[in-house]
Amino acid sequence: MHATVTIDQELCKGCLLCVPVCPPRVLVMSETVNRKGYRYPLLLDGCTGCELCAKVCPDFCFEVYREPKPRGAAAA
Amino acid sequence: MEREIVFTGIGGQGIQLMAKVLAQAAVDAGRHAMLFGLYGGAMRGGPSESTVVIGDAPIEAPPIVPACWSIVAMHPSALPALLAKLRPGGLLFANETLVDVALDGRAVVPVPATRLAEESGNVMGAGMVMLGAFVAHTAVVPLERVVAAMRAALPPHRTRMADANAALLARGAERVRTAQHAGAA
Amino acid sequence: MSERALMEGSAAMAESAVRAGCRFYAGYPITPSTEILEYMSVRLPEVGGTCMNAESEIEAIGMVWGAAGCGVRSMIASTGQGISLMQESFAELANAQIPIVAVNMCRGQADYFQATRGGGHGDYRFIVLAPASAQEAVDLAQLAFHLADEWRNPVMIMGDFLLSHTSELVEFPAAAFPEPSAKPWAVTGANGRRGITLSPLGPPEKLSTDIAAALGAATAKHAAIRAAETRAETAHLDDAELVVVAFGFPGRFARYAVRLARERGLRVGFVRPISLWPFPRDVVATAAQRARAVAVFELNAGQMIEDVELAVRGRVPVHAIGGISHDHSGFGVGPLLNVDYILERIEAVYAA
Amino acid sequence: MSHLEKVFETTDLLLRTEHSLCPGCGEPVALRTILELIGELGLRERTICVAGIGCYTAFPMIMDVDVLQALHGRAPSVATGVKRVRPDAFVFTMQGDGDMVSEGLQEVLHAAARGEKFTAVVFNNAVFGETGGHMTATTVLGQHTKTTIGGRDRERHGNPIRIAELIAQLDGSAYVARAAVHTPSGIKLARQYLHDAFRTQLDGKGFSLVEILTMCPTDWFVPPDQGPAFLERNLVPIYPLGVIKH
Repeated sequence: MHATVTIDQELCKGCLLCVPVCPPRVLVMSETVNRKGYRYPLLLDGCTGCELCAKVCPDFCFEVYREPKPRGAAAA
Repeated sequence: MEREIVFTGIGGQGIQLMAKVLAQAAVDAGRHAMLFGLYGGAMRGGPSESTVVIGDAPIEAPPIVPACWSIVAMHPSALPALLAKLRPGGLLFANETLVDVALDGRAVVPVPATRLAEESGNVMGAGMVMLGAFVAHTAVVPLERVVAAMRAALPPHRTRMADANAALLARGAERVRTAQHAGAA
Repeated sequence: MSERALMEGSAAMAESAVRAGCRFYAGYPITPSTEILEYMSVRLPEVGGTCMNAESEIEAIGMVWGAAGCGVRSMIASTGQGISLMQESFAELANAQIPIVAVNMCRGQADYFQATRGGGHGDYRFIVLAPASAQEAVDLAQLAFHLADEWRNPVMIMGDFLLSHTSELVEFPAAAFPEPSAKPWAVTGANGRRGITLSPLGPPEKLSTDIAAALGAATAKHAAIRAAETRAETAHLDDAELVVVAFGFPGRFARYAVRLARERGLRVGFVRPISLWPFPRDVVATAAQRARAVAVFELNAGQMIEDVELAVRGRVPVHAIGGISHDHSGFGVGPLLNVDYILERIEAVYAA
Repeated sequence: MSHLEKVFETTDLLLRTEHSLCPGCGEPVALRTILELIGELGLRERTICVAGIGCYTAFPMIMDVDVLQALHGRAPSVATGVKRVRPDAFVFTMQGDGDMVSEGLQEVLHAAARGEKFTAVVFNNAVFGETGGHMTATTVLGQHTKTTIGGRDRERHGNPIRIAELIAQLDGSAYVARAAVHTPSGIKLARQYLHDAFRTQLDGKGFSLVEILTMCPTDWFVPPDQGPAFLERNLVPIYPLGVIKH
């Protein structure tokens, strides 16, 4: 796994803005609802850590994690 | 004791400046003074009135006085209504060039202010002649305080008038002294 | 500038404000408050302050709000019409507990209700001070900034055309009040602390939404202000059968008339509320207790008389001896500004 | 994920991530972008935000910067007072289209004409969101609101105002741009424009304004996920994106 996101499901209001902007299409909406009554995104395998879901999310649900670049690689 | 002086005339005669100079001179002489001018929107030709109250303590009188110690009339237009305010024994200073001084039963100090100003080649300076006469007659403030206050009161675009105004103030004062001397003789 | 000068009331008040530490002024020209704007436009830059010739009264009070919210002593002036436009901001400044000094150079005295009740929304109050001379304008300007900061509440100075335009000898006291204390409530940038919100809508602490507590804090002080900040001038009350009540510069006409009445042997006393809010209810009540009647001279259709009646509580009759008084200019210098007229009315009420 | 490092989290200038704005609203994204920039530019300690009245009035209590809460429409005059007495402060206003363009149009025009050195930010969703969906001065022709049922009509309701273009033609404005937060690339541009506007203020060049088109699916009467498309289809043609003056 090279990247992932965490999703605060309880902050989500189910607006769905994150789903279509995800390039690898690894966000799908849940069948169940959170305590506010909204469906929320679930992460499938294949996240690239592109951050687009986090950028468009109005409810600040996402944190994004990526593998650090190997030492020295940045200079290339 | 408070001395109330009401200046009356028409816009352009220098009514507001006369009153302002007198009030400032009184303050410069260490006394208390109050000054309130009333004039219409028209800068020249409309009625113009200003009240000065001079005293030795903070002034009690309101700026629209019920009675006054003296009236300085540069023009007759607003004078009749004002005369009722003049206390018995009060002094009316009349610009006799324009104001009919045949006012029965009142002490009138006639000053041909407009004529004297004209003779000095400065018809706009009648107010200064009258003010010089007023302070010389009443001694309510020293003339030199009035001259100094006049110089300080002129707006920048009029400062070149200061010396001429000083001469007019002296002319008015001189006129009174001469008249008093003649009267005493 | 010397400490003693012949000045118009408006200029004297403005100079006093600058000496009280006022460093921001915004205004919109309107007679008879314009002289304050003119004075400040010259004077404030000399002391490193700012004067804004705003594009409307509403913008002017917004600018003052911003400067005062930063903790800078700030002032605004207008006349009743312009003050009307500021009422929404006035209410919220009081609710947000932002101290400002607002001057109403009123046309006549018809803005008593506007000043003491306010035309804005909510439970707010302004402390209202009414000077009767240029010197008192100087003194009350100092007091106004002091009270505004002490109570974190706007203070209004209510003058009129006569106060604005009458020149009198004034003396500027050296440091009338101690330096204002620190203003931790002001917005300064969140340097070394968490951010704050200075708002009429809620408390300053982030994450808190207790609106009731915030509005409660802004109004809980009203009782203490009533107790501490009531001011009045009185004269001849010891044996007064008739008490004349009048305020502001027109009160000076009434005071003069009372003096003439005394000279004629009439037992007439005088009360001049200096603080219109809080109204000197106890002073009026005590004076009325020993009198046969109370007469109220004010240049409006009858406004302060309601406060007088509240103080007197029906114990003696309260008569209106003033009224609407305007000449063609509409600036409030009308036929009732006449000591003889007031004296006649006093004598008529006295004889009744 | 112990070998992974966190590359994106919500800025710590947001004291709480939970808020009460509607699903799919564009304003929180615009706010986060502003706060991220303030953090990155090291401006937090000298920032004074002047907030207007609208849905975004929920933000001041969760923003860890000093905020002066102004009346509806009046933020530009209040910010003028702030900036004039605290010229070293970083001052920005936060208003909606109803606040700035309807109620307070005079205020922003004069502040811009005077060249007041603060940054005005307007969230334009072409509707009064907080009151429940009523026409503002920027509601576009044909747009349905609760006071323009059947669509805004030129004859009956007048024409929308392009505030950014109005401000740009005033001599006192130094930087004016319009962005939108309905797409990732739009958000990126919004961030760039805000950055340039902030720099304009910091360099003392004059008044700067960034208009940010934001989604209001609730009062556009569309599902939240249709907000971006509605914005692109209805607002962008009337309010073209880009730098208008710099």
